[in-house]
Amino acid sequence: MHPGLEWYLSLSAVLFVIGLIGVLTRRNVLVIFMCVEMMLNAVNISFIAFGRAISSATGQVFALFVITVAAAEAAVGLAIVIALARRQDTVDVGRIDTLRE
Amino acid sequence: MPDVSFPPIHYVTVVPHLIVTGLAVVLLLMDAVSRRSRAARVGQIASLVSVIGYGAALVSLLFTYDHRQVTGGGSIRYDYMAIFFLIVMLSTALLTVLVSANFVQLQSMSLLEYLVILSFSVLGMMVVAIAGDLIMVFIGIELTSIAVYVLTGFSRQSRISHEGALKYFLLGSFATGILIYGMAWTFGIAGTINLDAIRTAGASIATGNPSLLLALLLLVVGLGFKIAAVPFHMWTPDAYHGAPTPVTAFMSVGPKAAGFAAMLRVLVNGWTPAADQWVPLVIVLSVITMTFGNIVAVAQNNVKRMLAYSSIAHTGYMLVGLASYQVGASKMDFNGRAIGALLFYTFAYAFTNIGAFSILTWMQARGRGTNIESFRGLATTAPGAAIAMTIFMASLMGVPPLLGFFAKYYIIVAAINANLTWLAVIVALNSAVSAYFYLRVVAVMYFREPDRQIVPQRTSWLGLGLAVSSLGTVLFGVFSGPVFDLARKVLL
Amino acid sequence: MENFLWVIPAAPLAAFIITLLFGKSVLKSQAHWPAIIGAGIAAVCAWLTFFQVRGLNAGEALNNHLFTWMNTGAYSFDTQQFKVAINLRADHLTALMLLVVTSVGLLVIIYSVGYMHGDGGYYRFFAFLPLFVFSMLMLVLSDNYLLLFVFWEAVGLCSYFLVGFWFRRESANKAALKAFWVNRVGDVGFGLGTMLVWTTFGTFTFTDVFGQLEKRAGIGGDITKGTITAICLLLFCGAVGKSAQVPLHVWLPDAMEGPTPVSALIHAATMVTAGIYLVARSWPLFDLSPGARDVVAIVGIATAFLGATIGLVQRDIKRVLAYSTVSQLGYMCFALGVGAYIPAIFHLMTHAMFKGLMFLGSGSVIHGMHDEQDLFKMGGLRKQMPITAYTFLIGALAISGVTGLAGFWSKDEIIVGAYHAGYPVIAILGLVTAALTAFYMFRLYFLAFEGTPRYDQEHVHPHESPATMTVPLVMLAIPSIVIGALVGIPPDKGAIHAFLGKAIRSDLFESHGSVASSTTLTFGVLSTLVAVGGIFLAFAMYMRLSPNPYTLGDRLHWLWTFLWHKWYFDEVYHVLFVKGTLAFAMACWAFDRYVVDGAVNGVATVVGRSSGRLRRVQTGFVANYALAIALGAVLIVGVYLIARGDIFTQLFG
Amino acid sequence: MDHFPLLSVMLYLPTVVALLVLFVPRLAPDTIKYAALFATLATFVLSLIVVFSSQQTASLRWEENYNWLPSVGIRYHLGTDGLSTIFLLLTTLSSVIALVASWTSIRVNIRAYYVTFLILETGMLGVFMTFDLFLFYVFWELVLIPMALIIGVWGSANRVYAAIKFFLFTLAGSLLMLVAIVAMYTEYFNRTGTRTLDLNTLIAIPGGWSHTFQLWTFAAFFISFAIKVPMFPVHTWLPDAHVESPTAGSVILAAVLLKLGGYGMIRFNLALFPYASHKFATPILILSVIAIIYGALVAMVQPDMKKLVAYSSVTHMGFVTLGIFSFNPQGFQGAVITMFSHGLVTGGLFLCVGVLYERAHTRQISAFGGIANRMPTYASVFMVFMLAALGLPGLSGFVGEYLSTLGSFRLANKTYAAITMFVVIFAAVYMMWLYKRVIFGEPREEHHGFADLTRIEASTLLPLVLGILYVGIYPVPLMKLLKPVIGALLAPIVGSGTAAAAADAIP
Repeated sequence: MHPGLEWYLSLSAVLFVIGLIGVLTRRNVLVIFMCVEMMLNAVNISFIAFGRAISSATGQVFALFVITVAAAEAAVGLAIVIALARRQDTVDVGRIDTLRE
Repeated sequence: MPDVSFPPIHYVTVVPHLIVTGLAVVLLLMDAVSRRSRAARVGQIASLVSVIGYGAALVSLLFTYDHRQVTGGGSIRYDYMAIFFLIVMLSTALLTVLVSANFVQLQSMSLLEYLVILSFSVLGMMVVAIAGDLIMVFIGIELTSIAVYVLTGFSRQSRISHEGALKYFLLGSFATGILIYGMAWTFGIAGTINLDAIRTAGASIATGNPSLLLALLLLVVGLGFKIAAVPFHMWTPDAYHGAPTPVTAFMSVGPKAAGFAAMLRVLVNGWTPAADQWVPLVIVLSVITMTFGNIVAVAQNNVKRMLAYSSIAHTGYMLVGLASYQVGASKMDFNGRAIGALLFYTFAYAFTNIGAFSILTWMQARGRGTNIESFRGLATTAPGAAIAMTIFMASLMGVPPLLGFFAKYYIIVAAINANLTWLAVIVALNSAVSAYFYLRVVAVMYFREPDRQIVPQRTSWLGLGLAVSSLGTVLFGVFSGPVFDLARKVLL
Repeated sequence: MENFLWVIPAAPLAAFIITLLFGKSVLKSQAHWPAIIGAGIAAVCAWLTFFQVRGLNAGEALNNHLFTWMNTGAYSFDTQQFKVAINLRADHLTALMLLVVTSVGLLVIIYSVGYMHGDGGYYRFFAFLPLFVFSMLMLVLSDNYLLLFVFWEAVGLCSYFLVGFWFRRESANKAALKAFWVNRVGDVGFGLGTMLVWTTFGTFTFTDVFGQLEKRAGIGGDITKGTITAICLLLFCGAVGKSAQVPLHVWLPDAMEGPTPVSALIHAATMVTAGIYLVARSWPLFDLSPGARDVVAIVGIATAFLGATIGLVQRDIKRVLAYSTVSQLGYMCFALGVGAYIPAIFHLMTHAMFKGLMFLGSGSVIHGMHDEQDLFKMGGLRKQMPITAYTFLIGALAISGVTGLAGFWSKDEIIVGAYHAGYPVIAILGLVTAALTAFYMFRLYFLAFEGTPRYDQEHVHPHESPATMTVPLVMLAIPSIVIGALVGIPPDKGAIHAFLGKAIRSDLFESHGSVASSTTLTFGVLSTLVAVGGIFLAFAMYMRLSPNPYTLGDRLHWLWTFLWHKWYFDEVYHVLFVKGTLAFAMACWAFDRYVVDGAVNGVATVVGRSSGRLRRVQTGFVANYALAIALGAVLIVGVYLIARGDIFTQLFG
Repeated sequence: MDHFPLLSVMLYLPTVVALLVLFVPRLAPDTIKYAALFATLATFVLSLIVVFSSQQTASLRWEENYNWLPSVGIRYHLGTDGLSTIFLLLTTLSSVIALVASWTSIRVNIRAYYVTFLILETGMLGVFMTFDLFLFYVFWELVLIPMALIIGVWGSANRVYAAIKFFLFTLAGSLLMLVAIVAMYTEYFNRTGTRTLDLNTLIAIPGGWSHTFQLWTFAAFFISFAIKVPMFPVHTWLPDAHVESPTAGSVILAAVLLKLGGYGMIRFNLALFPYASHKFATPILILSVIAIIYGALVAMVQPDMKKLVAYSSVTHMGFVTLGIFSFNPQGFQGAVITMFSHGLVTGGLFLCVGVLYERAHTRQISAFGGIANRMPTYASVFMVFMLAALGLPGLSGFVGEYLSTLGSFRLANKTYAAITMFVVIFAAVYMMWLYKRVIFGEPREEHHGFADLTRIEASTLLPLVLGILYVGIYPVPLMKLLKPVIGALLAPIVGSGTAAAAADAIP
């Protein structure tokens, strides 16, 4: 028996929420970033599932774009993290709070 | 591979994009061939090239104006909305180059690199402007955002610059996740990512479909982040504050315009049939956004940060234009005027806000901070700058006949047209509150004695930028008719 | 012959302007000439007018239209057009008033040349005097209520200027303010009265107003008695203020702070009688309102009595005269109240003569005594200043109502009139007051001019005043003797009745039938008796000291204190109105600062505070920001669903 | 001749001179002053042309009517009728006087001052000559910033607070007005399919504005105007603004800015919303009467001369609203003449206070006394203003106040007029008491060196004195100017259309 669309979507949603909760609760910049990646990939699952359900390649194409963009983001993001870590010697977002109010 | 065929593209519709792409390539090449020792000189040339490039792209609009069409298999929508947004974005780019050129070099940053990244960001924005499907929207938004993350952290010496960049980046990618989740659901519900097709498919979807609501919510949240709507605005003050001031000028206008472009594309062009569902969301957003922005701005002592909150407030005003969208075929003219008011607002905001930030840049170039106290007695020490700042503040306040006033005026017209008089009153009350903190800057400039002299500094690019933006604020205000006429065709 | 009425007021006005512009720089010590010439021209013209008017029939008058002052225009939707012209009108009543004003005015101006000699504000004085004469002339020449009101205020202003003439003196300033302010209390009523006149009749003009009465105020007319009474009472409010009637009489005695010629002219002879003039002028209205007239009569007799009682104990020579003026004005007032309009005007005229005379006489005394005003520091002055003394004596006899002199005839007519019109109590009180008048007047006379000197004879050397001062005294003494007999015989039918009867045709008084000559005779004898009695008592007390006034004062200490404090009017007013108003004003100001402005600043504070709170939302922690996004999304959906009202069907349906 | 754009010339002349002054480098202070004087004088002369060419009809003179923003139906529409003419004259006259009053008293930032001043004049003139609601709003707001600057830059100690308060107060009101303007624009479009903000077109909307609509828009307009007037209880910006403002600023503020409110009420509230005018008349009348009495009482106990005069403005302007909302020719004429007179009188009073301030550097009443001994001419001039302020007949104040009160007296409810009348006492008390304390009394040692009026001071005061006398003695020309306006304006209010509502207001 093939799992139905609901299963994929549910999986995607669960992953998405896990990622989301991770973003909300983790303090390590890198972990947060990983969680964001997880959310993106959860979305990819949805895309592909939807695409397959309606027999369209668009979902897969979109997923490819998302992966590409995520890679670009990762490159830039890590550069920023490194630059900051060099100056501040921390990757704990709880200590990056000079800018506030 | 039988059915793979590339849909034809009418390249005339992407001439501006090609020009800007060309500009990016030229700048990259310059970076590759130029020597580090002559960086300053090269930077100046690169600025000139950028100005010419963006200028050329703007001028090219004149020639492509009549070739409005949907092309590229529906991926490209070259319509009035596109044209108007392109005008706003390219003007923003132009002004940003003018504002940045001196400052970036004074802060010993690489101007050339800066301009390259800027051109990518502009290109991203331009892609959103002509987006005909969700992929284009997504690509454009991301291209813009990623470039702006870099620009935000561009100041290598500044810790807050990095901090701002990090926060922006983390939250930005978080929001991206939400946005594309919304796009995924849109795709799932409508079975397509093409905006026109979504509109067609959407007509047959029952209102109150929970998945639809979810999709709309995710889209609104994701895009709300990009335009800095409360409560998705939290990155804004920190990122704006942390970024180098010219970058703040740019990002308070450019990506915001791109965000609105995306929002209009997705909601107005795409989810038209679901307007009765997303309009209430937008109304709620607009009210809390403007109110929150204005109230918090009152307590800010740093002008840069104050402008960040003010920028949030202005997002709220702009959202009123979208909130005034009315369901029904007979409302096309009204809707055109409502969305046109939003467009006009982005135009007005581009000139005024970049102007205001360029004053901050001007001050920083002269060794002053952005704290309100730095403005003490500016009217005495630098009357020209004070007058310009007064114009910008007055425009933001909404004093006629300046650009900002007309922007607010059209917004109010739209709201009242849509029977949202109470919303118009809230706009008015918010304007009154906002007058306080804008006025405070003016008051400090004029009413306080100066504490020290200005360090003299040659900043001719910046001077030109100031002149253009202040003149634009006045003249486009008094003669706002043609601009608005173009804007209100947005739905045609 | 209509076009020279304007000359009468114009001459003193020109004098005012000339003196104002050139008095200080050019004229200097000759600054009195424009005033004398101006008043002289006015006097001559007034006489000419008088003779002209005498030839007119009843109800006719001289008219002189100058220009339209106000005109709010005629409209299709509004039938009542507001139009006020500067119109001069001289009928018999006005003509008589013109004579009084110009003649006393001229004499006082001449007198002032001597009196004010060497004063620092010499030119100022001779600028304001003709200004007053001008205003007063305009007041009596006005042909409508609004114009009358205008000059009513103008004479009040002149009074303010002249009472406060010595502006360095605190007391003078206070008196000037008090005079003006108290008058303004009356003007509230007068002002409203003019409005009611206009809204009722659509015009301010006397003849138009009175002309409408017959048709509209009679039976079946659209104007109710209540309206007429309201108009009368409102107008009378003004009269109460200007003519110093109870309860607004308090300003007049204080106004004696002004130079004495001012007291003579403004506060005895002319301005204070404007109220009497106003009521007499409005006789057709008052005729229709017995209720209003009763009020007038009661106020009048109360004033007459009160003024006289206070006059009994005053030490200041001018204050005695001032309270006497109050009292005499009360006579005129109750005369009006009982309907005896003509006797009231008659008394106005004779009073102008003898009271002007006495004030000028007192000025002469003060002048001769080097600014001493205390009666108990005088005595025996008749030897040093005989002309002053004898003329003063004439004045005192006249006011006391000794048979044959001016005051006798006019006062007698009033009392008889009151009795005859059915107010016996008022008539009797009038007689009592007459006795008091005779007493305090001769108390004054004896204390000042007879007996032994009580002043410091080493340093004070009283002397007779110069001719510019004594001549006016003589000039006023003559009419004080003869004018009553000249125009007042026979009582109720004398020349003055014939003359004024053409302007005031009140048949109210006459309607009771011709006064029996026996009544007239009885009251004539009675008033002579009380006058002689009063004089004799004064003689006994202050010349013979039996009964001794000082021990008497001690024995009746409570009464003396009560009178000395002028029935405590000032004290009560001070607490009630001055302090009350100030306290209320302070309260208002506090309200303004703390409540009204406080609310404004409060809003600002609230915004500022909430801004301070809300900004802390921006914690600086990325996780919080992301949480805000997530919660925000939930919140918005929640608000949205609640707003749609179908949250449950949306989620679970 | 009629096609000559007189009004535009008049309107922009000050601004053009201001721009010249601003951009021509190295101007001597005297050159700047004379240039500004030239601009104001020329404007004054032009306004005289307007006055003398005025006609006795309700139609507009010197009309200029062009498309400005055609797609939204906004027009550049200038014109004058009798009402405008009066206020234009007042504005130009006050500007000349205020400018001369600044001649020696403004010593810092001279260039900026005169530029600001001239722009302010343009704004004020604009308000009085536009007949397009949008354009009106533009000028209305244009007045704000220069005035706030004049208070805030050249004012005294607590000037910033006062300037910001002034600005925010006025802005808050006017934004509501903007919403109302837009609402009318939309409503008119929905009803007729035409986009316009032309006043006369809006007035003539077929069928009239609906009643509910009128109530809301009336309120929005009214609040804005009431703040400017200022009416109780939104008056508290006024004392602060006056006290902190330089003399010339106070003069302009009193003479012209307060009039903007009264003018607006007549021009817009009355003309556009006859029904709502009736509905709101009673509360407005009550507030007017409160303002009249309350202002006078508060003025009575002020220790600061300027504050006293400021509160007296509240009183006087109360007569304006009282007269306007009595809806009869008398009240209307009274309101406008009161405004005109108040401009002259209160302007003069502020100048008088300024004269003393220049010499003593204080405005505390208690610091003065016996000034008449040192400055007799000043004392007499001050006397004229004082008397006019307390409403003495023969001077300008009386005409307006009497007519206003008479107007309210014609209402069925006579209480308004009866209470109002009591102000004649209070006005006499606060003005004369002030005068007595400052001018009368023994000469004081510390005022020994006080010179009498200088030539400049005299030249500012004399025209005002003459104006006060003229209006007091011969107000007929003003009344004639107003007559056609009244005819056009009040007829619909009194007329049958609102007969039902009128029944309880007009006897």
